[in-house]
Amino acid sequence: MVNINFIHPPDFKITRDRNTETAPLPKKVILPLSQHAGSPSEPIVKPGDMVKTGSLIAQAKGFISSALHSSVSGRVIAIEDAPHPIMAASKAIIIESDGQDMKAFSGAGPVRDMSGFSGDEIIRSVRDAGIVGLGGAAFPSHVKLSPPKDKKIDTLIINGAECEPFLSCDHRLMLERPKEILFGIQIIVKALGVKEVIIGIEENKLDAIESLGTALFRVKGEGLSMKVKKLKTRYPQGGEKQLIKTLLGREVPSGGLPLDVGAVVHNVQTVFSVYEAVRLGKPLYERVITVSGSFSNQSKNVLVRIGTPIKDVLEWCGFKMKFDVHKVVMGGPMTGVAQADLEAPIIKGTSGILVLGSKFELEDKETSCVRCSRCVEACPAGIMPCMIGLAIKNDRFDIAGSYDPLDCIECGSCSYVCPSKIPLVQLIKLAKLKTKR
Amino acid sequence: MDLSVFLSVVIGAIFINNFILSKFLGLCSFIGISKETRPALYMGVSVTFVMTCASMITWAIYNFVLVPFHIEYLRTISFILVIASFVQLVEMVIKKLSQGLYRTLGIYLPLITVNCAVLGVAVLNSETFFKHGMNPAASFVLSTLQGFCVGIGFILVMLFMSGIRERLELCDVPSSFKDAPIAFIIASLMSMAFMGFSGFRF
Amino acid sequence: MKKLAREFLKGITHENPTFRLILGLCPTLAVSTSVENGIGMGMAATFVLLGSNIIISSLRKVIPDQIRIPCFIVVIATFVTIVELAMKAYAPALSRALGIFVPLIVVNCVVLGRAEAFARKEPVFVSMLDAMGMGVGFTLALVLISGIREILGNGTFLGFLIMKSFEPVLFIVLAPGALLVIGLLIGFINMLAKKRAAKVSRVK
Amino acid sequence: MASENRLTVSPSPHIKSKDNTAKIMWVVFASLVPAGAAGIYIFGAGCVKVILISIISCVVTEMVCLRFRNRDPKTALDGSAALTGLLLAYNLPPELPFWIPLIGGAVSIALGKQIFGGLGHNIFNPALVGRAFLQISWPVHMTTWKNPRWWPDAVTTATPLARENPAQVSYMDLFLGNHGGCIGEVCVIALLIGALFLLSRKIISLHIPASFVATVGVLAWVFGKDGFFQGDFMFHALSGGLILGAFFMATDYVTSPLTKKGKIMFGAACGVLTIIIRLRGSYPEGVSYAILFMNAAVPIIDRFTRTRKYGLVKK
Amino acid sequence: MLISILTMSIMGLLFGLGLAYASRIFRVDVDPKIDKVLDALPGANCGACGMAGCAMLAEAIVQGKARVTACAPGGQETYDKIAGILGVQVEVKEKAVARVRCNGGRRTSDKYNYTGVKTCAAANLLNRGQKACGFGCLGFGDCVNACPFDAIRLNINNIPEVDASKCTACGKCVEACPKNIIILGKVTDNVFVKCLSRDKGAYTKSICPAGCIGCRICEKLSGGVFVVEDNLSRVDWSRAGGGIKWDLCIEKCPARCIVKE
Amino acid sequence: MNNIIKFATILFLVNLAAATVLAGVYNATKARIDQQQRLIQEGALREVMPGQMADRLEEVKKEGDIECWKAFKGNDYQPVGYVFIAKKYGYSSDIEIMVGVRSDGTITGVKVLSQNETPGLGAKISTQPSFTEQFKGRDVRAIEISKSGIQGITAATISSRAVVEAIRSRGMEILDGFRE
Ligand SMILES: Cc1cc2nc3c(=O)[nH]c(=O)nc-3n(C[C@H](O)[C@H](O)[C@H](O)COP(=O)(O)O)c2cc1C
Ligand SMILES: Cc1cc2nc3c(=O)[nH]c(=O)nc-3n(C[C@H](O)[C@H](O)[C@H](O)COP(=O)(O)O)c2cc1C
Ligand SMILES: Cc1cc2nc3c(=O)[nH]c(=O)nc-3n(C[C@H](O)[C@H](O)[C@H](O)COP(=O)(O)O)c2cc1C
Ligand SMILES: Cc1cc2nc3c(=O)[nH]c(=O)nc-3n(C[C@H](O)[C@H](O)[C@H](O)CO)c2cc1C
Ligand code: SF4
Ligand code: SF4
Ligand code: SF4
Ligand code: SF4
Ligand code: FES
Repeated sequence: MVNINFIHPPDFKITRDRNTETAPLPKKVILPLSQHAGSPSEPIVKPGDMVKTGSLIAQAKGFISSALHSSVSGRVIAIEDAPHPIMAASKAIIIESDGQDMKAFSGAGPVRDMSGFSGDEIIRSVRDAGIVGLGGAAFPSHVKLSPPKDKKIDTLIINGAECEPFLSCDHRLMLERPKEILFGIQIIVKALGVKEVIIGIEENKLDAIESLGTALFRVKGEGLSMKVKKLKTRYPQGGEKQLIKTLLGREVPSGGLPLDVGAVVHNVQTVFSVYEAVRLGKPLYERVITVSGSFSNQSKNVLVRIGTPIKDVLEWCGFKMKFDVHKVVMGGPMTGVAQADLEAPIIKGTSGILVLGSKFELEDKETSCVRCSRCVEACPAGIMPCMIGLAIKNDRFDIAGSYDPLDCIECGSCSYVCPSKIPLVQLIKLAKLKTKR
Repeated sequence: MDLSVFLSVVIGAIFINNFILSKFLGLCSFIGISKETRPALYMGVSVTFVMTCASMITWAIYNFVLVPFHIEYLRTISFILVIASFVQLVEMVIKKLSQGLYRTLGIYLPLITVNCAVLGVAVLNSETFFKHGMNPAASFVLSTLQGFCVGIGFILVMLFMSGIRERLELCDVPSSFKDAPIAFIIASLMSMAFMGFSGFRF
Repeated sequence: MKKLAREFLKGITHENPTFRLILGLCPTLAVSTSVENGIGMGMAATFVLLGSNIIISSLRKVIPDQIRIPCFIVVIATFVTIVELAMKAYAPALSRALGIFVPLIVVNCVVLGRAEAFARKEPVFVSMLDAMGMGVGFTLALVLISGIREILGNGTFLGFLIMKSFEPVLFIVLAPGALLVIGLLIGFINMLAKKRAAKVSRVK
Repeated sequence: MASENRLTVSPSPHIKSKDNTAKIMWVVFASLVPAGAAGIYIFGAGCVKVILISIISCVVTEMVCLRFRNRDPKTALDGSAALTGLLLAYNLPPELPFWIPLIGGAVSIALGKQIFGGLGHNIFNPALVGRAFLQISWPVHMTTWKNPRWWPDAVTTATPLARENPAQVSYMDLFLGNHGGCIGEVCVIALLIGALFLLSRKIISLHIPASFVATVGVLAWVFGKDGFFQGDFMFHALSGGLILGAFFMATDYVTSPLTKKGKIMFGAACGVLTIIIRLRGSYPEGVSYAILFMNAAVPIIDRFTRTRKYGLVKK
Repeated sequence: MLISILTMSIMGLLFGLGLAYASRIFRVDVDPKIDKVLDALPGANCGACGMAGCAMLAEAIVQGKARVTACAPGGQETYDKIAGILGVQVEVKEKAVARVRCNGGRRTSDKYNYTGVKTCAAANLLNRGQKACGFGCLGFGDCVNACPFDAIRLNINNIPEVDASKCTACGKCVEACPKNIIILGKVTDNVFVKCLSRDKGAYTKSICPAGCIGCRICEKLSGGVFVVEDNLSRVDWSRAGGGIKWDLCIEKCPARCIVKE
Repeated sequence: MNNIIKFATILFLVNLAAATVLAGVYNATKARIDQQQRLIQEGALREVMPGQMADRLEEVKKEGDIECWKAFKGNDYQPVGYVFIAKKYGYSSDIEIMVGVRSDGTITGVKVLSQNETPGLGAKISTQPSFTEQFKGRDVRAIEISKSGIQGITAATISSRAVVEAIRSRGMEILDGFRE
C-alpha cells in the first residue's frame, strides 16, 4: 500500500480556546438558491411575503438538491441576482428582518427515544431540514444517508479533523456540544444501519478527543462499535478520501465515491444539525463559523444566521472596514475563496471567514518551476502538479490531461509548498476545465 | 575470437562510436523524427531491423558477388541498390500484412532508404570486417552484430532525444532556437556526455 | 532570366540546404574539421548533384514512378563512384581525409531530395541551375562551418597558423563541436531572418 | 460598488511556505562553503581566484543572456547562477589561467542553461556542461593538479584515482582531503557536513545520493580488482568527485527526475556509469560524465516513473 | 570489364523484376485523391478543423468523414479546389470574421486586485474575473494567443482587435474566450453592438463608459432592427432590409457602442 | 505482367548504362590509382629508410600479420636493415606505424601511416613531427616513454605509449626473427 502525502502548515488556531458567541440578528439576509451541490432550490415565496425563522422558502428540485429556510422572521423583499461568495452572483431570496425572530417550528416535544423513528423518517426529516454537508462541499446530506441498495455501507466516519489552519468551529462544537453530536451520530447510525463508527480527530485537539471520549462512555448500543481515533496533525487529513485511507486503509477508486468502499463520512457540524433537525425539528438556518486571520483581537467563533452579509459579521466582530484589510477569505486559508464583495452572505458551506492584512501576504513573486518535486511529494492525490501547471502554461491541454488533473482535490498543498510560488491549484482548475471538453 | 572482440563491437557501436553522436550518420531522420517519443522509438526499431538485415545482405553481396568477380569498386552502387530494393520490399510486405504495423513503422521506411546510417553500416562493415581477409563466417557474425548494435545505439539516442524534446515543448527556449537548432545543441551536449566513454579499454 | 537567376540563388540563400532545409547534414558535420576537407566535400557533392540532376531531369519522362527511387539511386551512385575513383587517382590525401563520407554522398539527403523534389519535375536546364545553386550553397555552408571549426578548434585557416598564442578550443573540432556550431549557426540565421521579416512587415 | 480600496482576490491557498527558490539556492551555496574553505586551506589562495572568476562569470553571463532574451536581468541574482559558478569552480583544478574559469562560467550558463530557457528549463547540469567543455577543450590544463601545500612535490598530473597505485593515500587522507584533486571535491568531511545540513533542511533527499554512492560502492567491491568481491569500495566511495557529485550535483532539482522511483533509478544508473568509466574508461573520473549522461535520460525516466495516483483502480 | 557490366545489369534486371513483381503481389490501393487534397489544403497543420493535422483531414475528406469545407482557414479557394478533385459541388460558404463584443477594456473599473495566473480563463475562475462588469473582456489576451494566424492583438485600450484580412474564421478565439465575447459573424453583417452587458443601465454606466445601457434609442431609430432585451441591444439581421440609417443609430447611441466595420 | 517487364527492362537498362560508365571510368583510373598507392608506399619506405642507407628494398613474404621489408645496400647479400609495420590500439583507434631499423636495432625513421586519434591530442603523433623525430637513432629494443627517453605528447600519454610499445615489441620480434 502506498501512503498518502501530507504537509504540515503552521496551524494558527488563534480561536481554539474562545467560546462560541452568538451574533446578533442581521437586518437583512441574502439566501442564495444555490448553496449546495446539485440543482438550485425552487422559491416558493414571492416578494412581499412574510416569513418566520425556519419557514421553508424554497424547496428542493430533484433528489440531489436541498430545501432552503428563512433564517430570520420578516418580509421577502426581492428574489433577484445578488452577490454570492463563490459564484460571484446568483439568484437569491432577500429577506428583511423584523427583529422578532419568530420561530416557525416548535422546538419542543423532544424525542428522547430513538426507537420512535424509522430510517426513512430520519432521512425525510434531514431532507426537509435542508441539511447539507457542513464540512465544505455542501453535498445534500440526505443523499449520503440513502445509499443505493447494492452498496453495502459498513462504517460511518465522523470527520472532526479540522485540518485547515485557523479554523476552530468544529473543535469548539465538539467541546461544547459532545452529547448532541453523539446523539446525532446515533441517528445517522440508525439511518444507515452501520455497525462501526469512527470519529477522527487530530491530536492538536486533545481536549475535544477527551470530551467526546468521555461522552462516548454513556452511549450504549448492541453490536455497535464506536470509537474516537486520535490522528496525527497534518494536512489535508480531513479530506474525505484521505481520512478513509488513514482510518480504514481503504482507497476510494479514482472517480468513485466513499460508498464504493463501504464508508460514509460526515462532518461534526453536519451531525450536530442532524441532531437538531431530528430531535428538535429545527431546520438548518444557522451555523458556527470561525472569524480569524491576522487580527487576533477580533477573532472569534460565532454562531451566525445563514444569509448574513459578511460585512455585518465582520463589523460585529469589531473590524473597521478602513482598517488594514487586504484580503477576505471565505473558508480556510488553504481552500477558501477570496471575496471581492463583502455584501456576499454567509452560506451553509461557510466554515470561516479570514481577514488578512497586507503584511500577511509575503512578497511571493512567481518564478519558474525548478522541478524541486516538492509539489509531487505533497500531493495527497498522488498526481504531479508541476507537470500539469507547466503544460497548462504552454496551452498543452493534451499533456495536462495525461497527468490526471481530475483527481486533484484542490487542497492547495502543492501551491503551499512550491518554492517558486506557482499558483498550481488555479492552473490545475484550468486544466480540469479545459481537459473536460 | 574472444569475448573482448564482441564487447568492443557492442560497446563501440552503442556508446563510443555512436553513429549519430560521434559518426554523424543518420542525422536527418534523427532531427526530423525525434520530436515525440513514440515515433522516435518506432523509427529506431525500423532502422535497427533494416540495418541488421542490410548487414547480412551486403555481406553476401560482397563475398559472393563483388569479391569473386573482382569488382569491389562497385561496392557503393551495389550496396545502395540492394538496400533500396530491400527497404522497398519490406515496405510493401508490411503494407500488405498489417495496416496497423504499416501506420506505425511503414511510414518511416522511405526515409530509411535515404538514411545514410544504413549505407554507413554496410560500408563500415566492409571496411572493418570484409576487407582484411577475415574469415567469412566471423565477418558475417561480427558485421551482423555491428549492424544490430549500431541500431541499438540509434534507438538509445533517439529515445533520449525525443524525451528531451518533449520536455522542451514546455520550456521557454528562445524562439529562434526552437526545433532544429536546439536539437543540435542537445545532440552536442549528449555527444559530450557520451565522450565519457572514449578511450574505453576492453 | 530573372526566374533562372532565382532558381540558382535560392539554393544559396533562402533554401540553403544546410541552414534552411536542414538536409545533408551528416557529411557537413563529419568532414568540416578543416576548410580543405570542407571544400573538397562541397565540390564532390556539387559534381554529383549536377550530374544526377541533369540525367534524372532528362530521363524524367521515361522513368516510371514506382521504380523511380532505385533508378535515381543508381544514377546518383554512379556519379559518386566516379568521384570516388577520381579522387583516389588524383587527390589521394583528400580521399583519405573524407573517408567513408565520399561513398555516403549517395545517401546525402540533398542529392536525392533535389532529385525527388526538383529534377523529376523540371526541365534539364533549370534542374542544372538548381543543382548548381544547391551545390554552391552546400559548399559555402561547409566552408563557413569548417572555417569556424578550423579557426577556433585548431587555430589555423586552410592549414595556416593564424593565431599565435591562442590555445585552440579542442571541443570545437571534436564531434560535439560540430553539432554545436551548426546548432548555433542555424539559430542565429533564424534570428536574422526573423528580424528581417519584422522589418519588412513594419515597412508594409 | 467600485470603491477605492479594493480587496485583493487571489487563488487559494492564501498561505504559502516561507521557502523560495532564491533562498534555497543560497542555502545550498552556504552549505558548500565549508568544502571551499577546506579547498583553499589545502591548496592555497590560488583557489580563491578560480572560485571568484567562475562565480562572477556565471552571474554576468546570466545577466547578459536574460537581457538579450528580454527577461528581467535581476533574476540573475537569485543564486542559481552563483551556485553554478561555485560548483563549476569546485570541479576545477586549484591553479588555472584566469581565462579557463571565465570561459567555463560563460559556457555553463549560456550553453548549459539559458539556451534552454533559463532556470528550470535546462536538461543538463550547467556546471558539468562547463566542466566537461573545459576538460575536452584544454585537457592539459584540466589535468594538471596541485598537491596540498605541505606536500613536497607541488604539481602532479594525477588525482588519487589516476595514480598507478591508489593505496598510497590513506582513508583518513581521503576523508580530510589530504591529497591532490579539484578544489571542492577533496575534503569529504566538509562536503558531508554541508550535505547533512541540506538533508536536515529537507532541501535534498537521500534518494539520489544514497543510491548513487551505494551502487558505486557495491560495484567497486565486486569488480574493482581482478578477482570478484575484492575491490576497495571505501576508496572508490571517498575519492574523486563522488561525494560532491552525488550530494550536490546529481541532486540538482532541474536536471534530476521528479519522482522518488525515478530518483533512485537515476542515482543507481549514475553509479553504474561512474564505475564503468572509472574502471574501464580513459578518464580517471567518471562522476561528471555519468551525471551528464543520465541527465539526458531524465525525461525518459520521468516518462516511465510517474507517480501512482490515489485511487488508481487496479484491474 | 564485361563481367562488371554484366553483373551490374543482371542485378538491375533481377531487382527490377523482383520489385515489380512484389509490387504486383503486395499491392494496396491508396486513394491518390488523398495526396491531391492534401496538396490543396493550406498545410498550416493548425488543428482548426479538429484533426491532428492537414494529412488527417485530407484522408477524412476523401473518405467522406469530413466536409469539403471543414478547413475554415483554407477559404473558398481551397473548397473549390477540393471539390474539383472530388468532383462534387460546394455551396458557397459565406465568409465570416471574428467580432469582439466588448469595448470596455481599460476604461471599465475593476472590482478587485487580481493576483493569480494572468490568463482570462484563470481570472474568470475567481468571481468571474476582476472586471466590475461581469460580461466584459478581461483583457489577458487568451484569444490573442489562441489565434493560429496571428490575426488578433490587444489595442491601446486593451481590447482585442481582429485584423479581418488575416482572420480565417477558424473559431479558435471563440473557443478560447471564457466570456464568450467573440463570435463569428458574416462579413456582410457589418454592424453590431460592441457590448454584452445585461446589467441594468445605471449600473453599467457607473462602471463602464462604453457599455450598452439599454436606452432603446437605436431600436426606435432603426424601426426594430436593433432589438433591446435584458438591457442589451443587438442587431436582428433577419429584419434588416434596405434603407436603415445605420450611421444615424451609431451617432445617436449615447454609449457609442454600435460599430460598423 | 506488362508492367513487370517494363520496370525490369528500365532498371536493367539504367544499370547497364551505369555499369558501363563505371567500368570505363574504373579502367581509365585504375592505373593511376595503383600508381598513387605505390608512390605513397615508396615515399613512406624512403622516409623511414633513407636512400643513402639502403638503395634496395625487398618485400618479405607475409607471415601471419607481419609486414616487412629487407633493406640492402649495393649488391650485398646481407641486409643492412629492415622496414616493418607496427600496429596497436591507441586511445580510440588502431595506430599503424612504419618503422625503419638498422640490423643493429638503431631506428632510422618512424612514420605514422594511419590513426584516428583525437584531433589536437592523440593525432599529434602524426601531425607533430618532433614526436616521431625523437625515435631516430635510438635502439628499438630500449625505447620507452620517460623523461630521458621518448617524450610523450602532453595529455595524450595513451596514444604516445601505444606508438612506443607497438614499435618496441614488433621491432624485437623482427630483429629476433631475422637473426636466426
Ligand atoms: C455527483 C455526486 C454524487 C454523490 N453521490 C453520493 C451518494 O450517493 N452517496 C454518498 O454518500 N455521497 C455522495 N456524494 C458525496 C461525496 O461522497 C462527498 O461526500 C461530497 O462530494 C463532499 O465531499 P468533500 O467535502 O470532501 O468534497 C456524491 C457527490 C457527488 C459530487
Ligand atoms: C482539502 C480538503 C480538506 C478538508 N478538510 C476537512 C476538515 O478538516 N474537516 C471536515 O469536516 N471536512 C473537511 N473536508 C471536507 C470532507 O472532504 C468531506 O466533504 C466532509 O467531511 C464530508 O462531510 P459533510 O458532507 O458532512 O460535509 C475537506 C475537504 C477537502 C477537499
Ligand atoms: C576529448 C578527449 C580526447 C582525448 N583523446 C586522447 C587521445 O587521442 N590520446 C590520448 O592519449 N589521450 C586522449 N585523451 C585522454 C586525456 O587527455 C587523458 O587525460 C590523458 O590521456 C591522460 O593524461 P596524461 O596524458 O597527461 O597522462 C582525450 C581526452 C579527451 C577529453
Ligand atoms: C540541491 C541543488 C543542487 C544544485 N546543483 C547544481 C549543480 O550541480 N550544477 C549547477 O549548475 N547548478 C546546481 N544547482 C542550481 C540550479 O538548480 C541550477 O543552476 C539549475 O540547473 C539551473 O536551471 C543546484 C541547486 C540545488 C537546489
Ligand atoms: S491541490 Fe490538487 S494537485 Fe495540488 S496537492 Fe492538492 S490534490 Fe494535489
Ligand atoms: S513545487 Fe513548484 S517549483 Fe517545485 S516542482 Fe512543484 S511547481 Fe515546480
Ligand atoms: S479571451 Fe475574451 S476576455 Fe480574454 S482578452 Fe480575448 S475577448 Fe477578452
Ligand atoms: S459594459 Fe459592455 S463594453 Fe463595458 S465592459 Fe461590460 S460588456 Fe464590455
Ligand atoms: S545526410 Fe541526411 S541522414 Fe545523413
